[in-house]
Amino acid sequence: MSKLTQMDTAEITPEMVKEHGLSPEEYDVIVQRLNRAPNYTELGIFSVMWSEHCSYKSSRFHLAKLPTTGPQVIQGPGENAGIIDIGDGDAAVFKMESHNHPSYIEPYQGAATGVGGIMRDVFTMGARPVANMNALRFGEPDHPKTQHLVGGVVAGIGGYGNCMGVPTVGGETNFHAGYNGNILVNAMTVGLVRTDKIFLSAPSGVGNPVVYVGSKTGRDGIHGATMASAEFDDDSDEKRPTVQVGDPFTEKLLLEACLELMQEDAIDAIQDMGAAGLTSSSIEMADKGGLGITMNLDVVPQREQNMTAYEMMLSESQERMLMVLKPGREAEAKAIFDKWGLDFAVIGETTDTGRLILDHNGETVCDIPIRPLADDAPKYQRPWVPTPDAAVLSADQVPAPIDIGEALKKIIASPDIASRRWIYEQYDYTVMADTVQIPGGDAGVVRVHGTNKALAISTDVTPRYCQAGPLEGGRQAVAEVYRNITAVGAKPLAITDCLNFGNPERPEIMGQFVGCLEGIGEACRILDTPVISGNVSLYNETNGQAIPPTPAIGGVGLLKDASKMTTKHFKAEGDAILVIGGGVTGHLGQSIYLREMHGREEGAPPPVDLEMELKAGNFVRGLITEARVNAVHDISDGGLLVAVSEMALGTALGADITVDDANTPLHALAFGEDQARYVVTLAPGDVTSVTKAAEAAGLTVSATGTVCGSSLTINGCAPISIDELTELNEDWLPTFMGAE
Amino acid sequence: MKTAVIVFPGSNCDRDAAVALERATGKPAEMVWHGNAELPDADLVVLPGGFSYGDYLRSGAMSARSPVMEGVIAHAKSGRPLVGICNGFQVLTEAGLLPGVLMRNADLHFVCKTVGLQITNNETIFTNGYASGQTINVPVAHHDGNYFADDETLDRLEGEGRVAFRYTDNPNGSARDIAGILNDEGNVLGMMPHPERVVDEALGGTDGSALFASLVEALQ
Amino acid sequence: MKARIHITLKNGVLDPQGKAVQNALGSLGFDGVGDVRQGKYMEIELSETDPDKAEKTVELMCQKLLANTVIENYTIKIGD
Amino acid sequence: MKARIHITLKNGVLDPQGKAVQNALGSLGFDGVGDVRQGKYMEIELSETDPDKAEKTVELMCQKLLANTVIENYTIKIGD
Ligand SMILES: Nc1ncnc2c1ncn2[C@@H]1O[C@H](COP(=O)(O)OP(=O)(O)O)[C@@H](O)[C@H]1O
Ligand SMILES: [Mg+2]
Repeated sequence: MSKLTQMDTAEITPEMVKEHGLSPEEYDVIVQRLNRAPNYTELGIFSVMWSEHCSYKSSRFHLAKLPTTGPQVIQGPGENAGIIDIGDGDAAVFKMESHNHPSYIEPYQGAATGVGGIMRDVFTMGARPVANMNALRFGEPDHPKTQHLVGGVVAGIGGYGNCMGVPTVGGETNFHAGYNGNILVNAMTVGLVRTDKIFLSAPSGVGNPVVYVGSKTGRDGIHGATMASAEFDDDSDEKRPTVQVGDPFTEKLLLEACLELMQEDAIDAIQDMGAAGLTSSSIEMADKGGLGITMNLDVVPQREQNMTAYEMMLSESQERMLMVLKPGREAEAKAIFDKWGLDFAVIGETTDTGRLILDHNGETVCDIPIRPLADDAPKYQRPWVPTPDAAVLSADQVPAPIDIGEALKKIIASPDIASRRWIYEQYDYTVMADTVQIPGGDAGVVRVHGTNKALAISTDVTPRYCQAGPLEGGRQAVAEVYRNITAVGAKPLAITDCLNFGNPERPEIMGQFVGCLEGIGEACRILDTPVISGNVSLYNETNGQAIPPTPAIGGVGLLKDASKMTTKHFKAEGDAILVIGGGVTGHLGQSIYLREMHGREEGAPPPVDLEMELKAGNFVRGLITEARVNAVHDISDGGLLVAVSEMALGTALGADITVDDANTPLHALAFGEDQARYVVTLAPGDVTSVTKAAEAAGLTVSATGTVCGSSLTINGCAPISIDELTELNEDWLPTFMGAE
Repeated sequence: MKTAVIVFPGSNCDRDAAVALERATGKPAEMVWHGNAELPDADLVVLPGGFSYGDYLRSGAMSARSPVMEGVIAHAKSGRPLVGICNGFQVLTEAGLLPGVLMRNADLHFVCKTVGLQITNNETIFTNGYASGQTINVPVAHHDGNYFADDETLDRLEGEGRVAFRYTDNPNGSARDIAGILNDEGNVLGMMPHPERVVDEALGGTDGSALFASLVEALQ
Repeated sequence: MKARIHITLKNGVLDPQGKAVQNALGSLGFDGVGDVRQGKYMEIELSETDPDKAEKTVELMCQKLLANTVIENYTIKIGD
Repeated sequence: MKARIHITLKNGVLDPQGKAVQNALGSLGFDGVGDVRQGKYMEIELSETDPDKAEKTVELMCQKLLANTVIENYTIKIGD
């Protein structure tokens, strides 16, 4: 008998409790609820269920304040993914999730399994995944690990998503020293389902078979901390926890098999095995149904020999699902999984005991009530201090460049602004033959198969804003998603979030969390984009150095008529240019200009006027719907001049623009990051009427111009060659990755 | 005109191919499971793109040995048209229906983008809807698209007019810019680019339509 | 009984992975790196206990599936 | 001088390729096929003539580039 098995009966020591990440107080609660000491397997089960990841113990209190409802919401937070109504009996299912730590340890597999995990969350609900997105944060380019991590993460995301045949249609990528020791890999999946074919995770019947399908269970990713400090015996190498390796081929089979079975009326409840695999899937299902569950671990499909109950329950092997079938449907279900070459095993049944009972090798190795594991998990209202307000930086505190063209060239080739082509060309973005807007635009757009409507998807957050002012930063993240979806002509419907922060036990980090969440909630309320799913990733720190607060927002919008969709590129010589939206102050605090030109990260972030965002968005979307504009792009990182450049890049067209504002220095007008603005192009004959309508709607037209020539001119400054800007913008990333 | 699309475990462009075929023929394509020992009667068979068997071992290797391939080979030997797109092309080379192999892309990265394709030979049942020398724009999306064969084979392919398409800007290191080839009878085509993804203006082009139209024409 | 199989590219067959590794080693500062060839190595557990029979079976496996004999060579070792 | 390198997955690490090959061998009618593990095999030509030095260099190559030491083991043979 190996030592680990012996540990099953060994007495629980304070060290074991600590190694499992439980506080002595939490352990006392366990003993109280059980009326006895747990055994080792039970301790493991409590520890994963009560981990931050599964229990949201630090965040739950604050998450409860987010708006999660609306007429468009079919399913809010609490299921594997959220669901919104997109009309005609169709629904969109989506969620975003982090895989930060695994991706830092092993970038390819970490990112790949992150993508695999989020896709499972979506197809568990009966939806076919139709689009993937990814939000990535890496350390500074010069950091010795960055290049390797970028290469591995991108290859891993592509490796998994491409094999699954789901197009990756967009994302975001930042580089900052704040992520040197802790990169962020957030993956989002959007799926489509008919509203009458949605599957949930709450079983309804007692005595129904509990079925395990998918890959076999191995010793993958078992609670690193625990295993590392367990004593190892002679076959210790075999028992060491291992990095989870993704098998997208098996997941593709699992997807098809599940969707095939879902055509029948055989499934009572279904739940994917994500973090804490068999433990959390079985407990969450039982808890949601108010039931109990018994399982015989002897029949769990196993990849390795002599696995203990502890190991099976805590394994994070990928590509597995747990289902509760309706009684008597086993043979039918098995036939489908056999056809797809996947393991299928009836491993237990639902009960009315309210307990999780596990048998292994003829013994009961776990017998605990489910309530305390799930619902009664500890909740903390961690102390927090608000982030001190940063002083607003005025334009005259930021030196002007010697030459505006040279400044633009430097910014357009800077790591955060440079083209992401090198990344997205490693992702299959055209598979499924419904991608109507490929990566590189404001939002990825995929058609609802067989219809003329489409979903627009964007992920955004500006961590430097969140760092300087969490409240504004939270608002801005939602506002930018809203703008990006609007810019392609779609109506934003709902969002998912992936809240990446440092250690919540530090009051200043908790303050960032609370501030960002307040901003997000407020923005979602005003912009009518409820939060329907999400994920919290805390403890993103290395050596006490926390990442910048990074609440990534993923939004989905509906384009009722895909043929009306707009893109950001200039279309025709002679088109007029208007900048429409909120007023302009030339806000340079926390701007890309300030950072790239002066190496300064200072000041307050630009204020976000959510009512203005709403007005501007509705107005611009109206113009698109009425087909009155030819190109649309929102203004974000880098300000007006970067936005106009991006509309010209890769086209043979330039622009001549004028900003009529004598009180603000030109570099602040060119590079200021004032919010709520869009650049549109339109027929010259429409300028007067659109300007009037904009003003009547309470909006400002802050700049005008013409699409012309092959260079860019602002307020009569020296023309800047578009070809040169394109080359600079395209070259940075391939050159950086070149020596990979 | 009856068409069939073979579905291997891990195929993921099977639906895309079926949609394009239905658009061209007006009739739904029959989806055929790889485990079927027999092929239904079809005028045209398509091996779709994807990652059959995860591209494990060698892309296309395991699919080339599946039960349905006997029927596919018989179909080809009978002189009826057979098209392998992307992973389907890899299966055709692994099955010995087309010469050469598709190696890992020269820069080792997966590549997804729209590339220029020159119609090298428009006197085939697959390409006669195009003009000779015409350049069309078609997306590629693959990891193993780097066509390799020995010089003798390449000379023969070129000499016999069996290079159907060439890249105008080689994305993967393929020998002599080869993007698609024919067997010696001219009824089997393998190509890495995805014509089925460009049969709809909303998706940025219809340059793939003429390929399907050519086949409909030839089979009429 | 365990079979160990080496599958290597035939001479003259392009090896993009080997080439890329060679270049990457160069840019990492390793000098004097010549040709790099990348192949596959497989270990297969067999229930067969007769080494000769095992070898014959594995030979067949190589021909039927494991190697693409147009471009690859293989060698088989049987043992434990 | 030639270096021969075997790179294999560590024990317990999932090997999707090996698993797929194992299944495929089964469907091709080969009986008694147990675990299949797939690894890499590389041959590198080195201008170095001192075997000890060569070994040290290749060791470094494995750590820096050739193997993913989080999930892979490697062995090196130097010779001709
Ligand atoms: N990791 C990524 N994967 C796929 N596409 C990406 C990724 N990062 C950025 N992109 C794409 O590059 C373009 C520019 O990104 P970004 O500057 O974040 O856009 P925006 O300012 O409109 O939010 C977008 O089309 C985006 O989808
Ligand atoms: Mg945008």
